[in-house]
Parts: sequence; C-alpha cells; structure tokens
Amino acid sequence: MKDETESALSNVNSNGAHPDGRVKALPQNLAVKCPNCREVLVGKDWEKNFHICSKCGYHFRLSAPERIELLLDEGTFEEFAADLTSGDPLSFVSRSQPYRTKLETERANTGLTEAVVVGRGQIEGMPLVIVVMDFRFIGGSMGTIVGEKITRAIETAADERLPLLICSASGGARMQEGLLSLMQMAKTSAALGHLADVGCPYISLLTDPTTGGVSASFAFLGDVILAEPGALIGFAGPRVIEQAIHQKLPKDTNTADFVRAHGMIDDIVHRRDLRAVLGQLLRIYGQCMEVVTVESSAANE
Amino acid sequence: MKDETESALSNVNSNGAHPDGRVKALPQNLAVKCPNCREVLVGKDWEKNFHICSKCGYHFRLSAPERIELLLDEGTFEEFAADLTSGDPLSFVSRSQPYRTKLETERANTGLTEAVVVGRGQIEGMPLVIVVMDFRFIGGSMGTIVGEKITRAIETAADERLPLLICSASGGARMQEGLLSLMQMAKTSAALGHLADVGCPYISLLTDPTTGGVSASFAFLGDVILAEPGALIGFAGPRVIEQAIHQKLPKDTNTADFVRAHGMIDDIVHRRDLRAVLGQLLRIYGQCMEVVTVESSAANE
Amino acid sequence: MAYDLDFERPLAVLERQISEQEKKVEGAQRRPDRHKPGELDAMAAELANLREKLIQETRSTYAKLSPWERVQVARHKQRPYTRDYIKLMCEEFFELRGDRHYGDDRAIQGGVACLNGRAVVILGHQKGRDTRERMECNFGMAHPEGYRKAMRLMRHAERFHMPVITLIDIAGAAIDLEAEERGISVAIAENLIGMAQLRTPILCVVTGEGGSGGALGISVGDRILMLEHSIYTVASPEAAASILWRDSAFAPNAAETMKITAQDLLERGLIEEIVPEPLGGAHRDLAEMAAILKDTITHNLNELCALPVNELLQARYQRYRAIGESSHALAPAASVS
Amino acid sequence: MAYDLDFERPLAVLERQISEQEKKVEGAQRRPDRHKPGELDAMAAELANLREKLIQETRSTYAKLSPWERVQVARHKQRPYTRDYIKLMCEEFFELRGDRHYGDDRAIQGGVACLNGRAVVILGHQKGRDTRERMECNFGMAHPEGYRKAMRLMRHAERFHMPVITLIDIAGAAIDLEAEERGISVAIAENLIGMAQLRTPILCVVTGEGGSGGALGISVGDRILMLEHSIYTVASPEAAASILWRDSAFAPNAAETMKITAQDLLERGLIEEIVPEPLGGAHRDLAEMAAILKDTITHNLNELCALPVNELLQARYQRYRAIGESSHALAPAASVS
Ligand SMILES: [Zn+2]
Ligand SMILES: [Zn+2]
Repeated sequence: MKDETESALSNVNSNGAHPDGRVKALPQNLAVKCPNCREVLVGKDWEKNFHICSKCGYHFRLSAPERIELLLDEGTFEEFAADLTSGDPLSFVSRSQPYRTKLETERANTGLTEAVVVGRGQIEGMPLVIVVMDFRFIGGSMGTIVGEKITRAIETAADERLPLLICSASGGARMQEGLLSLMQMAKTSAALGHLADVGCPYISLLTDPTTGGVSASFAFLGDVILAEPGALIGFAGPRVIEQAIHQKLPKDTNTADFVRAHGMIDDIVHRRDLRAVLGQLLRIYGQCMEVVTVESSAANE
Repeated sequence: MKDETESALSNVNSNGAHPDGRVKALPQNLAVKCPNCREVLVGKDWEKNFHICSKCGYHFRLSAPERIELLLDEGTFEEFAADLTSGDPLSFVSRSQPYRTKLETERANTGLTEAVVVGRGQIEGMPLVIVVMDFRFIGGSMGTIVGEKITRAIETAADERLPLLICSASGGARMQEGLLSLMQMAKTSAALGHLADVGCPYISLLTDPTTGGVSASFAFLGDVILAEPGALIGFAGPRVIEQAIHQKLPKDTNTADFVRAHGMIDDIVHRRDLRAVLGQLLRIYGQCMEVVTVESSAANE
Repeated sequence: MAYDLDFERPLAVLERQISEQEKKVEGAQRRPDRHKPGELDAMAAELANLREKLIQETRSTYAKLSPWERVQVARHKQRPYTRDYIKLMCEEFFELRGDRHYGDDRAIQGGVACLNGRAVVILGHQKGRDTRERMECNFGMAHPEGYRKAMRLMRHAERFHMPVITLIDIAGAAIDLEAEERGISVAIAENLIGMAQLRTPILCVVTGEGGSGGALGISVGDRILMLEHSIYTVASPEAAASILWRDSAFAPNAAETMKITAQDLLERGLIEEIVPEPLGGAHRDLAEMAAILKDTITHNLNELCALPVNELLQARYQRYRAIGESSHALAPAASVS
Repeated sequence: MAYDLDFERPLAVLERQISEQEKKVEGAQRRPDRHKPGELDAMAAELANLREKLIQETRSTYAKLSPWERVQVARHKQRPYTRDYIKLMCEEFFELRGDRHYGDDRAIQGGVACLNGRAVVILGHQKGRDTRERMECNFGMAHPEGYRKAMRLMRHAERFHMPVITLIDIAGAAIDLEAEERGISVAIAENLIGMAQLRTPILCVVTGEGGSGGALGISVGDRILMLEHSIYTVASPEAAASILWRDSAFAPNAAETMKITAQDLLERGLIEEIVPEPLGGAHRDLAEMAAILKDTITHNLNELCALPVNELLQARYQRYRAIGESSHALAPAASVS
C-alpha cells in the first residue's frame, strides 16, 4: 500500500516540495514557497495563517505537534503511550539498510518516537482523546506500534467515555513489518466496533495524504468524517492507478472534493474553521453521550 | 404507482396480449399465440410446458391457482384468510364507476376474492407458507386486504416457524383505497422485520410484472430473491420513465436480466426449474432453522 | 408576499386596493394642507378597514380550502423547505453527507442538530428554492443514494440514542434510468423495514407534498404529523386522474376522492396531529411556521423519548399493523365479510 | 498436468523421461517377440523406478520451496479456485448474487451451502480459469460491490446462525477509477468492523494469494488457515521490491524478507493452521485438495460452532487485539522500551 502513496506524493509535490512532504523553509524561515502556486510567503504570516497559502489556499502539511497545537486548547494535551517504540519483528533489511536504522534516523529527524502521537486533551473546554499521525515518520505508515497506540487511544476513549478524534496522514501499512502491519487494520477497526458499542462518537479527520491501509480501515470508519481542502484521499494514489489502467485520470481523482462528491465523507473543513467545527460537534454529541453511556451499559448486561 | 405499470404493460403486450395480461386462447383452447414471438402454440403442449413458449421461451403470466399448482406438492395447499374481502374505505368513484362495482366485476371474472391468495403448503414434502399474487385482479394492486392477507401470512410463518414464499405480480398500490394502500407497504415490511427476528427464511419470487409499491416493499426484501425470465421488474415501468425523461431507454431496462446485472436479485430461474430450486433452498435453510428458532427465542427473552 | 394562487384572486384584488390606499394615505400625509379636515383620518380608517378585511377574507378562504386548493398551497414555490426549518428551528446543526456507497443526494439533506437543547438527527426532502438549487436537488425527487443516506443518518441516531425527525416534501421518488439502475425499489424497501425496527424515536412531519413511495421511504415512524395545508397521497392527483379518469385534467376530482389532506387523514386515523400554519399558509411567515413546528416537535419528542424503547417499537409495529385490519375504522365491518 | 514452473524444470525432465520410457514399454509390449527375455521386465522396472524418482524428487523439491517459489505455486493458473472448492466440497450450493446497491461483482462469489450436512455461507475470491472468465472476474481483483456483497452474505449467515467460510485468493483489490468512485476504502473498512462483530463463526482460508487489503476485506475471523503453499502479504513482493529495493526484480528478496509463507506466519502466531496440499501442489489434484480442506473446515467448524457466541466474539477480539501488543511474541520486549 505504501507504493501507492509514494507515487501519489511525487505527483502532489511535483512542483517544489520535498518528497516526504516537508516544505523547505527558505533561509532563516523568513519565507516559504507554496508548492501549489509557487508564491513566496512571508514566514510569520504563513504561520499565523495556519500554514495555509494566502494566495491559493493550499493547506501545507502539519506535523503532529503542529496539528495538536492547532486543534487543542492550549496546555491541555497529555500524551500517553509515548514510550511505545517499534521493534523490528522481521529483522527487516532492504538495500543493505536495516529497518532498525531507518527507525532511528526517523526518530532523530522528527523528534517523535513513532508516526503517531496519542493523548488526552480539550477543545473549547470539552475533553476528548486525540490521535494525530505524522506523515514525516516513514510516510505516516502503520506498523504494529502505530496500530497499538491507536488501539490504546480508542480503548481509552471507550473506558473513559470520551469522544475520539483521529487525524490521519498516512500512506498505508508499513511494509517493513509485513503482515503484522496489515493486521493493525483489523485490530484498530475491531476496537472501533467496541467504541461504537459504548456510544462514544468518533470524528475522523482526513488530512493530506490518507491512503492505503489507513484509508481502508479506521480513517473511513468515523461517525463523522471530515477532510482538509485539497487532501489526497483514497485507496490508491492517482499515479498508481494510472500505471494500472494505462490511462490518464480526471484531475480531481482522490481529492477531498472527489470523496465528498461520491458520498464518502461528511464535509471539507478549512483549517481555520476546524476548531470551531470540532467544538460544535463535541457540543452536539456531548448532549447525548450521558444518555448513551447509561443506556448502553444497561443493555450490555 | 399504478400508472407506471399500466403503461409498462401496454409496452410489454404491444404484440397481441390482452392489456390485463391474460392471453386470449384461440377457439376451444386448442392453441395459444405467443405475445412475444407470435408463434401459435398447441394448447396441450403449452400447458405441459408450464405455459412457456416452446419457441422463444416467453413465460406467460400465471394466475394464482396456476402458480400454486405449479409450485406446491399436489393436494397440500390449505388456503387461509380467504374470507377477507376489500371494503371501499373511501367510497371511491371515478368516471361514474364505483370501486365497489369494480371489485365485484373482478371477483366474477377471476373467481378470486382478492388479488392475492395465501395459505400453507408443501414443496418436496417440506412445509411453508405461500403467498401468490394474481395480476388479473386490478393489476395485482395492493389495497388494504391484499396487505392484510400478506401480513397474516408473514405472521403465520413467524408463529409457526415456517419458511415463507411470496410470488409477486403487481403494478403497485391500489389507488382506489388512497393512503391506506400506501401504508400496506410499511405494514408488510414491518411484519417482515419480525419474521427476520425469529429467523425464518423468506424467499421472494418476482414474476411479470413486479413494480411500484410492491417492488418498493416486500418484494425486494427477500432473504433470497428470485425472478422469472423476462419479467418486468422495477419501481417505474419503462414507458413512464421514458415519458419522464423524454428519452428512449435501453431495451432491457427493468427486466429480470437488468435487476440481476445490477445486483438487486440473486438469480433468474426458469419456470421448469422453480420447484427444484425452491426445494433446494428449503433443504438448506431447513438445516439451520431449528438452531435459529431455539437461539432466537432465548435471545428475545 | 403577493397572493399568487388561483383561488387567491379575490385576496390579490384586496391586496392591490390596500397598496393603492397606502399610496393615497402616504401622499396625503405628505401634503396634509391639501385635504379637508377629517379626510385624512377617513382615508386611514379605510386602509385599516381594508387590511382587516384582507385578514378576514384570508381566514375564511383558508378555512374552507378544497383539497385541490390545498395541493396548490402545499406546492407553493415559497413554501418553507427542510433547510429553512433546520435553520429556523435548530440551535446547532452539522450536515452529514453521503451514503458511503455512491454519492451525496442533495434531494435529501440532514444532519445532527440541537433542538431545544436536545441532540437529534433531522433530515428531509429538499426541493430547492432557486433554479440552480432546484436542479442540484432534482426538485426534491430523491435517488437511491438519498434514501441510503437517510438510513445511514438514522442508524447514526440509533447509535447515539438521538431521536429522528424527518420532514417530508416530495412529488415522488426520482423516475429515471439511474434510479432504477441503483435500485430505488430496494432503497425504499430497506428503509421501510429499517425504520420499522430503528431503536430510537422517529417523528415524521409532512411539510408539503407527501408523494407516494418517495415520501414513505422516510416516513415510517412513531407519529406522523402533517402541516395544515400539506397533503399525503398514494399517487399524485395528476397521475391518479390520468389513470382512473383517463385525463389528468381531472386532478381536482382525484384530489377530492383520494382523501389526501391532513384533515381527511387525521379523521381516518392515519396521522396523529395537524400542525397549524400561519394565516394564508406557511409560506407567508416562515419564522412563525418554524416556531409552531418547533413547539410541536418538542412536545412530541418529550413524550416519545420518555418511553422505553421496546414499548416504543411495539407501539410502532401496532400503529402500522392496525391499518387495514378488518377492525380498522376505515374498513367498515359490513364490507369485510 | 505438466510440471511448468521454473523451479520444476528437473521434474519436467524426469516427466519427459517417464513419458519416453512409457512409449518404449508400450512399443515393446506390442511386439514382445522382438525382445530378449528379461528385457521387457527391465524396461518396466526402469519405468517404475523413474516414476518413484519423480515422486521422491517432487517431495524433496516441495519440502524446501523458497518463499518466491511458493509465490509461483500460489499463483499457478491451474490452482483450484473458490468455485472449484464449492463444487467439490458442498453437497448443496445456491449462489447469492449482488450487493443490492450497484451490481454483482464476479470477483467475489458465494452463497448458501450444505457442507457435511451443515448449512453454511461460503464465499471467496474467484480469479477465473479461462480468458473469458478471468475478464468477467477482473482476475479476482474485487471492486467495492464485491466486498459489500460479501458483507451482505455474512449478515445473511448471522441472521440464520450459519457459520461463514471465506476463501482468500486475490492479488489485490481493484485499482481503478471505478473502485475509488464507489469507495473501495470504505467498503473494505466496513467489512473489517462488520466481521469483527459478526455474531456467528467465521473461518477464513487463504487458498492462494492473500494480497493486502483486498484479502483482509474478507479475512477477519475466528481462525485463519492457510494452504501449504499459499502466501499472505501486506503488499505484493513485486510492489514491495519496487519501493524498498527500487526495482521489482528484487521480488524474490522481498518475498523472503517479508515473511509471507504459511510456515512463516504460523510460526509467528498470525494464523492458526496450515492445510496440507497434495504432492506437488493443490493444482495437481483438485479432488484430493478439496477433500483435505473439507475435513479441515469441518473439524474447525465443529469446534467454533460449539462456542457460545459471546465467547466467540471476545476471543475474536482478543485474537486481533494481541497482534503487535508489546507482549506479542513478534515484538521482542527489548525493542519496545
Ligand atoms: Zn499557493
Ligand atoms: Zn414465443
């Protein structure tokens, strides 16, 4: 599944961005160049503008810490399961590069322990469990530890009767962990089944890109599914599809607009409105959650 | 909904059949003419051949008594709810013709009390509840009594833990009983929900034609849905659709082949194979019904 | 808003007189010196008189609307639609889109909302106001994906124990090749069984036209309410006329004979309640209409949400089971032998 | 059936020798007078010897297949497919078609059946044998409607308390515009949650290629079995090679490194059981393969059907929950800080 995204990526970023999606800041971070319209943006303005291009509206990718800062009430984030780090279950080596080394490099580069950060936090004063993937870490790919951390987040939400928000950004399953990675799709989905049983709402936010095994599991199982404008969303990336069918695809294939038009998501939300929309949803679902937890615990007996 | 079928009918039978679907037998019933290929068929052969044209395979419509004779083991049919006959809840009169008079005429012409016959019977020695609609009776339209008889059949199947077979042949709801007719769609569907809860299988056989309110309710709710070859099946008849969209439709629109190709039914079964296929299904579901009824009655407590 | 329906012509005449009188009074007020003493007061009194007369006439006209006239009101192009009600009734609303299978049918729209502090799922047909919106909504004539989206939203409500409110206003389900290809029959049928068994309250309100299977596909519930001038019918009067009278010009006769008005259906026990409309129809005062409906919905939901869900489901089953039983009020025992 | 895989070349040589020897013996038997006494017996002995050698060689070849060689066997064009198994294993079978939404995907087929006197729902990928069937089945690469049909059949099984048997053999889910338009991601995702919660036993058997999400979409269950020479992988060896080795020619390396064989996966606790294949692979004796599989399925279903459904579901949840927990055998405690 990884291949699809990697191809897709080179597609998306063909005009200047680093292939792993990180944007190269110009000297001293004074300015950044929009990979979509090539406009040079003043760094400070760009940061105030939620990392959105003021000219064309392009939503730059956010790292997990940036996303958390954007969405949560200041100072409310409490990370958990941070100490879980991937092993190398298959002792995987490709092109003389051990997976173990790759992991170490990614940790050093990103300052993260894995491609996902999970924890508790608040939005507009309302508590929730939040999961944020980081595409910089091996393309946000889901290995056993990513799956494990997400599953623990889901279980925490279920145990504590909290709403769950997952912000996806992933190319799919992590090939270096073989079938163990694929099974994380089943594991996370099963956990979401349990969450639904106890009546906690799950909001899924699809950010650029959400493809492969992540899109074919928890990302598309949200009670409410939102997407950021322009995000690449789909099972396969457009490049991979074009290679498979030997045809050019319509330009909007597997964009946020595409999946909304085909009834797969509820809405596309501009980044500056995200907090407000999430706040509104938490208020609405908050009104029925007490009812639900009481009734469902009765029903489960 | 009726209009759709009536239009559709004139479409289907444009080459010789009586507009109500009855085939005019040639003198002394020695021969019948196929409305599809115009072949003149020897009456006795035609009857032995399940009322199918030996040349083109056209399945002539069957009356309810003919259908029952075709499907059930000889002498096993026990009708119930036969004494229910339609009233005239709206005192309906159109073009100086009272609905009440229309009902009397239909009764006299068909020898039936309503557009459906329900009862118990056996196929290959296995008991079931059977519902057979008769298109001759006001286009097989569903009024309150048709809905009531079908609902009683469903409830009987549920009460006696028997499989249910419904053979549909209808243009839809009966306009002369107004909204009461439309509500029979909800009533029969709700009853099928109850049947499903107790684990009795429901086999729906769609015969020519099955449209309108019947297709949009119990006919398409079968656990297994079968159709006879060539049957007109759909919400609207092709004529009505063509009038609505001002375009010609592809020739096979809303045929048995069409609905199978679009995933709406399980299979098309030639009339000579029907008894065998039904027998097979009853054997398969028979093996799990005892399990089901025991477990579901436990679950319902 | 001008009186623009056929049967409103006398009201339109009065309206024109009022507007002329208004101009007169205004002119006179601008130049009071040109008028005799008392003349100005008389003119103002005449205006008040005309206005009062319009109210009286409107009241008496609307008190004895024929079924066919009600059809005109139910179909009025300024009649409030689902989006209007949502906007005017709900404190919060978030639209849920798509059937997760094929598309997002704009002919049925809905989402999660707060209504008087209660979390609900609200959905309904949307005919569309201007030409662009009407095209986008296919004039409210829903396709299979609309019914599937509706069912998805209702399952959502069930999961979160929210009551469901459906608003019905549709001439009829989409009649085209695409609707058949994607199984409009199956989609409606599955909603009938799904709604009959949904483990949360369902309150259905016919706000305009309740047209046949396309209406029924989102109107199986615990209670069916109808707006005062709405209709609910097994087939459109035109369709019924063209078949049973062989001429669609007999639509008014069909409307009469088929008993399609809220009043006819309440009398026959097929609906639970009539929601009064502002004088002259819902389209004359959307805000008032929405306020009335909000109150009505609230008192109904208060009752329905208080019931244990198993009781609710049993009552819902019985509600439909009783329609057309030989014992039913509408089928005189005499004629059911 | 000829030995036609690359690594079977020595066997193919032996096979040719046997066939030549057979002709010799046959010719000699026709004209025994032309041969010295004992010569005929010696020829027959040589033939028997060759045959025995072929069996031995086949056995030793297949006992030490490399992962990449297993990939070749798993993909063999004569390998038994779902329809073969259904035909050979089930006493009765009735196909259930269609997703009731859009179409009938021939890449996943299934229905109700009797298997050793038990009513079951059995379904699986169908790659297709001849060109026409392969086209019709899209080479087994299923579209969203295939996964939705599969889920429909599984709900059917749940309703009638029939256990579900799924047969997995797919290179990967369909990769094309239509698959994306109709939501291949959503379809697979909903099957994962649906199967995790299905209230009836699910037994999954990888019969050929278990290819990524397209395989997983019908293989969440209580037990996963794999045929002796089948594979199950997160990405095809070719795809993995072209990304991680930047050259698809490294597919054999990827096959080795990714641990995709039944033996590798049993060792790692990711599957429950390996189903032995006839000598030389399932395609050499479909009837024997089906008989072995039927026995295996039967003993597994006997056990699963005996469990109370709540226990079954809890065990199923735990089965997946445990994969990749820090305590899992595969993630050495040392590396999980
Ligand atoms: Zn830009
Ligand atoms: Zn013929």
